[in-house]
Amino acid sequence: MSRLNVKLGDLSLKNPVIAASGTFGYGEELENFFPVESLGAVATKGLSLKPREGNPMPRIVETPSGMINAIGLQNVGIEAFIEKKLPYLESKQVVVIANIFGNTLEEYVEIARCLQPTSVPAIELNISCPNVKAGGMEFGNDPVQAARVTEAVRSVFNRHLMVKLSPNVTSLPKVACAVADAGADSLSLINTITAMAINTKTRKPMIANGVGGLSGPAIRPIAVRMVAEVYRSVKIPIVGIGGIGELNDALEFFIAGAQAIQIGTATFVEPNAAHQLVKDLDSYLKESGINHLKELVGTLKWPS
Amino acid sequence: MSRLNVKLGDLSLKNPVIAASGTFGYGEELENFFPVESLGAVATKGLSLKPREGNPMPRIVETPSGMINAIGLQNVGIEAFIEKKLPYLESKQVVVIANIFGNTLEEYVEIARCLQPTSVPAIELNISCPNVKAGGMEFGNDPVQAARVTEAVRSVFNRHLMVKLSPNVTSLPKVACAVADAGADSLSLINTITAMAINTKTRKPMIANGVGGLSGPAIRPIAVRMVAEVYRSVKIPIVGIGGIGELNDALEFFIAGAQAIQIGTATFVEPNAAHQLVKDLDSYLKESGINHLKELVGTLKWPS
Amino acid sequence: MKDTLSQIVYHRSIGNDYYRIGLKTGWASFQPGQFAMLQVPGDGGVLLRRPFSLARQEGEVSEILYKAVGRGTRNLVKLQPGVPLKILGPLGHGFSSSEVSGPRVAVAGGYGIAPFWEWSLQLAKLGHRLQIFYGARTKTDLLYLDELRDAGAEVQCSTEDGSAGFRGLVTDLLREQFPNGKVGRVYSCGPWGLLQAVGQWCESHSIPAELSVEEAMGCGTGVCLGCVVQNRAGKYFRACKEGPVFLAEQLKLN
Amino acid sequence: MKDTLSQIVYHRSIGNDYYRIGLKTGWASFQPGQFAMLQVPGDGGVLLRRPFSLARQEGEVSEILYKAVGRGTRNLVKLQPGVPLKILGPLGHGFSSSEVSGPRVAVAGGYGIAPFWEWSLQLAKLGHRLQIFYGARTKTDLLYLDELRDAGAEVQCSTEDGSAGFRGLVTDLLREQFPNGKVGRVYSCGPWGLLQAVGQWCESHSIPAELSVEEAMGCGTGVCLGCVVQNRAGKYFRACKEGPVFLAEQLKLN
Ligand SMILES: Cc1cc2nc3c(=O)[nH]c(=O)nc-3n(C[C@H](O)[C@H](O)[C@H](O)COP(=O)(O)OP(=O)(O)OC[C@H]3O[C@@H](n4cnc5c(N)ncnc54)[C@H](O)[C@@H]3O)c2cc1C
Ligand SMILES: Cc1cc2nc3c(=O)[nH]c(=O)nc-3n(C[C@H](O)[C@H](O)[C@H](O)COP(=O)(O)OP(=O)(O)OC[C@H]3O[C@@H](n4cnc5c(N)ncnc54)[C@H](O)[C@@H]3O)c2cc1C
Ligand SMILES: Cc1cc2nc3c(=O)[nH]c(=O)nc-3n(C[C@H](O)[C@H](O)[C@H](O)COP(=O)(O)O)c2cc1C
Ligand SMILES: Cc1cc2nc3c(=O)[nH]c(=O)nc-3n(C[C@H](O)[C@H](O)[C@H](O)COP(=O)(O)O)c2cc1C
Ligand code: FES
Ligand code: FES
Repeated sequence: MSRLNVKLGDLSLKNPVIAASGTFGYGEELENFFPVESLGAVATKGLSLKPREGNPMPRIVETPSGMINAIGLQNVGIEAFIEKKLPYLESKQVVVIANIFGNTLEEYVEIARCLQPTSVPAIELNISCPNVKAGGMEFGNDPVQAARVTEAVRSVFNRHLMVKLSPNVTSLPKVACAVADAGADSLSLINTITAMAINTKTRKPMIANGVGGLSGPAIRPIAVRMVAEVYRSVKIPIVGIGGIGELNDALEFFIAGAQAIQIGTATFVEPNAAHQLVKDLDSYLKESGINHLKELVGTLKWPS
Repeated sequence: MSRLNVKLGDLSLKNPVIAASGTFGYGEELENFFPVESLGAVATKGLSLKPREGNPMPRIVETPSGMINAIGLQNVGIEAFIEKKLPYLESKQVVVIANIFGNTLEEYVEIARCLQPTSVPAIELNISCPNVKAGGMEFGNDPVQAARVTEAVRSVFNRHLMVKLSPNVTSLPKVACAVADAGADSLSLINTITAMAINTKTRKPMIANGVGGLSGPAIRPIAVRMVAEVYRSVKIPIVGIGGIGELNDALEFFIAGAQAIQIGTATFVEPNAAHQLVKDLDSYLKESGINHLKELVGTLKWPS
Repeated sequence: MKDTLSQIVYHRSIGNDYYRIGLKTGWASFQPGQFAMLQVPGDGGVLLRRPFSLARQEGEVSEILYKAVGRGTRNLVKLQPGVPLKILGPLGHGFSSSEVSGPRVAVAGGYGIAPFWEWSLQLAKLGHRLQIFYGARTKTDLLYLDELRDAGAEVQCSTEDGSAGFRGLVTDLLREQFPNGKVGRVYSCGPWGLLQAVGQWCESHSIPAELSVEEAMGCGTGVCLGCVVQNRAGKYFRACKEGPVFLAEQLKLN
Repeated sequence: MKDTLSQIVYHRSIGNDYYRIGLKTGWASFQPGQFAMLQVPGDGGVLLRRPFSLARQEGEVSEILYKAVGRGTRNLVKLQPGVPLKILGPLGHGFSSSEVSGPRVAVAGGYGIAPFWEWSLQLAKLGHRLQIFYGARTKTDLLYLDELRDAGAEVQCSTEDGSAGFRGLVTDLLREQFPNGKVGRVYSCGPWGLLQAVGQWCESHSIPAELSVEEAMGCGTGVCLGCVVQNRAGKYFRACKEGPVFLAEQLKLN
């Protein structure tokens, strides 16, 4: 499957299919379905400095062709991750992308510092999670703040730095450029879109947190647009995310300019989705006589 | 059905159900299905100073639980509207909301000036259409610009001025406040979300224009969130729009803070949708022992 | 035009992904070339209805001939008789019933044959015989052959691979049959390439032609402006309202 | 745990919006209390699978007892035998097979009876008899009565309106029957209010209790963290993975 390998700057992936953060646990949960090392990489659940219990229930609700979640970044914390979760992933020799999240710039830096001495080849900087009160979102919504945190993490982590962008902004290209200039090696987009559903009987939000993040096929057209826009404005590699479930969805993102993609919500519906996509992509390229995936990337024909 | 009447500032509607701009023609097309005067109001297709032919085909494409359109504001122009289309609506005695759109601030003002001497009781200022190259979107994405155009139109049109907001912004409350301060009587939200779908065989966008606007149930959770947010930050009435098809959808918007709602894409699927909703709303209030719709508005219980 | 909660009366595969579906609409009749917006199952987030030509009205039952091509139609295939489905129609303008001097010729491609079943019957009732030129990729894509003959039409077929009838394009067959263009009126339904070729040939022989176009449709009722076609002056018309049948001279054919 | 493209073998209404559906999963067996994530039709943009307790395994066929309550289940009702459906399971942890001294008692509410059919059978094979206390709103909400008796269980019912059995809450019936709490172990499945009451009663009599909780589920496989329940220290556990059956002492019951 050499036609599928990808180089995101200095990060080599055997294929472009990555399990999205928060939708694949720490990589152990789905081992019954397929070998985790068949994926290009695994992005871990968002990791914070201290363990977090996350938000109260209910945390998820289905919406038309999508779902809203406000898990609130429940995670074991960076220390327990490195001690207890990382060894499994290391034993499988799969590329690990540590998705990290801080309440403050200092926390981001601290977590990155903890990761520097480990084997983890890449950090995905989550500056875009809408489900926590402090931090996160504010960084992602402002180019200046986004650049600041990127730069700070850059200075303490010397391997691949991927920055995950928030779609809840007027101009994603602006944030993308700022982050690229601040030293990001790649960009992943999009995170979930802030959304709300209301229980009309109780008049309460369907999610205890009030608002949450919309994911799934419903947001795909928005994500594809954003990837296409960002592709035109930055030079660093893009990882496309948002409602990808099957081959054709992924192809849209590659054509729009993504060099790799992440599978999130689809894994909930089809535990095998990411694995199946690797196989389908390979067959597609073969049958279409395309020598390498990169021939597809960014081939979108914009209207003149 | 007196439990359904609504006062948006000085604009009285017999019920809160409005046909959304661009999804109900000029009010004549669906007369086979129900009497147009059974609706609270009809928002016309976006009107420009000169007639516009709109964008080349294809103009629409279905996406999961939604659709993207880039009609490009094909319309007869303000003059022909007043001469040829308005008389029909006047004869039906339905409240007409003229949705207007300009390439420049001067054009907006000019159109509003044309409407001032007519019977049209309300303008809906479309500062949020993503489907034209100049104008539109830029106004909607910047609080300062949005306020400028609102103020300018305000000064030449002395009846109800509704401003329709673009969802493609980092902070809708900011734009909402600016527009309210500039003299808007009410706000309608949301317009479509900029989106793209790609034909993976031809590698061209599915829509000739490249990008278009996403509408339908897919965007409802985003629209509900935005209405709830804006409701907390402005005092003027809100008209909720986005993926409303049936009773429960509409209730979500009322609870989030909308005093009236608009039905768009749902009319494509069920020509009778808006009319049916009026009936269902009335039965709902009756059966729930709610004396008047306004008892519902803004009753959302935010988490503490 | 009305929206009817109909029931599937029959639903038959006729091979090669083609299906005949009968719906109890209770409609009295329709003008061939008119179409309907049919609800299809909502799997995968399918939202909009799908447009299909009306092929036949027999008593209370309307027939549609469709090909399973995408998400909506492929899920439609699974529905069995008895299932209720909403159908909005008859919509748009069909072929005209104007007086014609000379042979009435239909040119159809693929499932574009659908409207010509009812059209053959209606013309036969008025004492006219429709001469149908019917092109398809291969033999198994030729549909309704018995029905058309029973309806009194004269059918000549062509296939691209020569597996039935004339080998080649149906427009070549047409040219061969009417070298001098002595035709009263042409009705055509099929892919855009076919309509273009038919329109141009008719224009070169000054034959009045009516072309039924196929465009993506949001509403079918004229409110979305998603289905437009351009005339020669660059002005847009709605396929669902002013069409789907247009006079060839109204359309920009290139 | 695996994902199976099964087929509907039977699908029967048993009144009052309750249905029994049999799916050819080919699974060997399951532990009662375990569940499955079932694909339902996608109308209206339904995306996620739905969790249902497994009620019975007979040969290759797994049975689910469900109530049509929302978009997914109401569309599920329309599917007929032969239709393929994906089913992911058996998932989670069921009731434990630990040694018990004293009567084994099940307390079920509504469709929470489902796991106790298979549980009665499995216990009967081991020579144990399950004593089931079964509460529902009204007579027609009492399900599987014959099946449970045939499986060797002893069933006592209560209804809120007194239309069958004891009038009142099933926990009142339970209290009445075991005034001194002389019970070996309690297994319970039903609405949260029931589980709370059962858990508290058991605690007050020091009876070990296993409660099967019902939470909204995104994945069923432990990766989304959408289905958590809190223990007494405020720590969250996944209903789909560590549960859905938990020891009462592990759960925050108020
Ligand atoms: C006036 C008219 C008459 C038609 N008559 C027939 C007929 O008699 N028999 C038949 O088999 N087909 C007919 N078609 C084409 C039919 O509408 C499409 O094949 C069908 O919509 C495909 O739906 P899908 O969900 O399977 O495909 P998808 O590709 O999943 O559909 C996605 C979207 O694109 C639209 N779309 C896809 N293909 C077409 C197409 N060829 N034309 C218009 N819209 C399309 C769909 O309506 C839907 O909105 C007709 C189309 C029009 C406009
Ligand atoms: C472990 C477990 C076992 C269950 N066993 C059974 C059973 O044996 N028989 C039975 O009839 N029902 C059972 N349920 C409840 C069943 O999952 C819901 O009734 C069903 O998901 C409703 O789907 P819907 O599309 O009809 O409703 P909708 O309200 O349209 O569903 C919307 C979303 O909410 C979720 N949801 C809605 N109601 C519930 C609920 N009560 N519990 C969990 N999620 C819900 C759905 O899964 C879906 O994601 C069980 C639930 C769990 C968690
Ligand atoms: C339940 C859930 C939890 C998530 N947790 C995280 C997280 O911890 N960190 C993060 O960066 N993104 C998180 N995401 C966002 C996804 O990684 C992804 O960006 C988003 O869901 C869009 O992709 P999708 O439509 O394929 O799901 C989460 C998404 C879901 C649905
Ligand atoms: C085909 C189409 C055309 C539209 N044209 C206009 C327009 O001319 N002016 C405008 O303000 N909004 C226009 N809109 C936006 C709708 O009025 C509405 O804001 C949007 O579709 C969201 O609502 P919905 O999800 O109910 O469709 C259009 C929407 C569609 C689908
Ligand atoms: S399909 Fe909507 S105007 Fe023709
Ligand atoms: S349902 Fe996803 S973790 Fe339990």
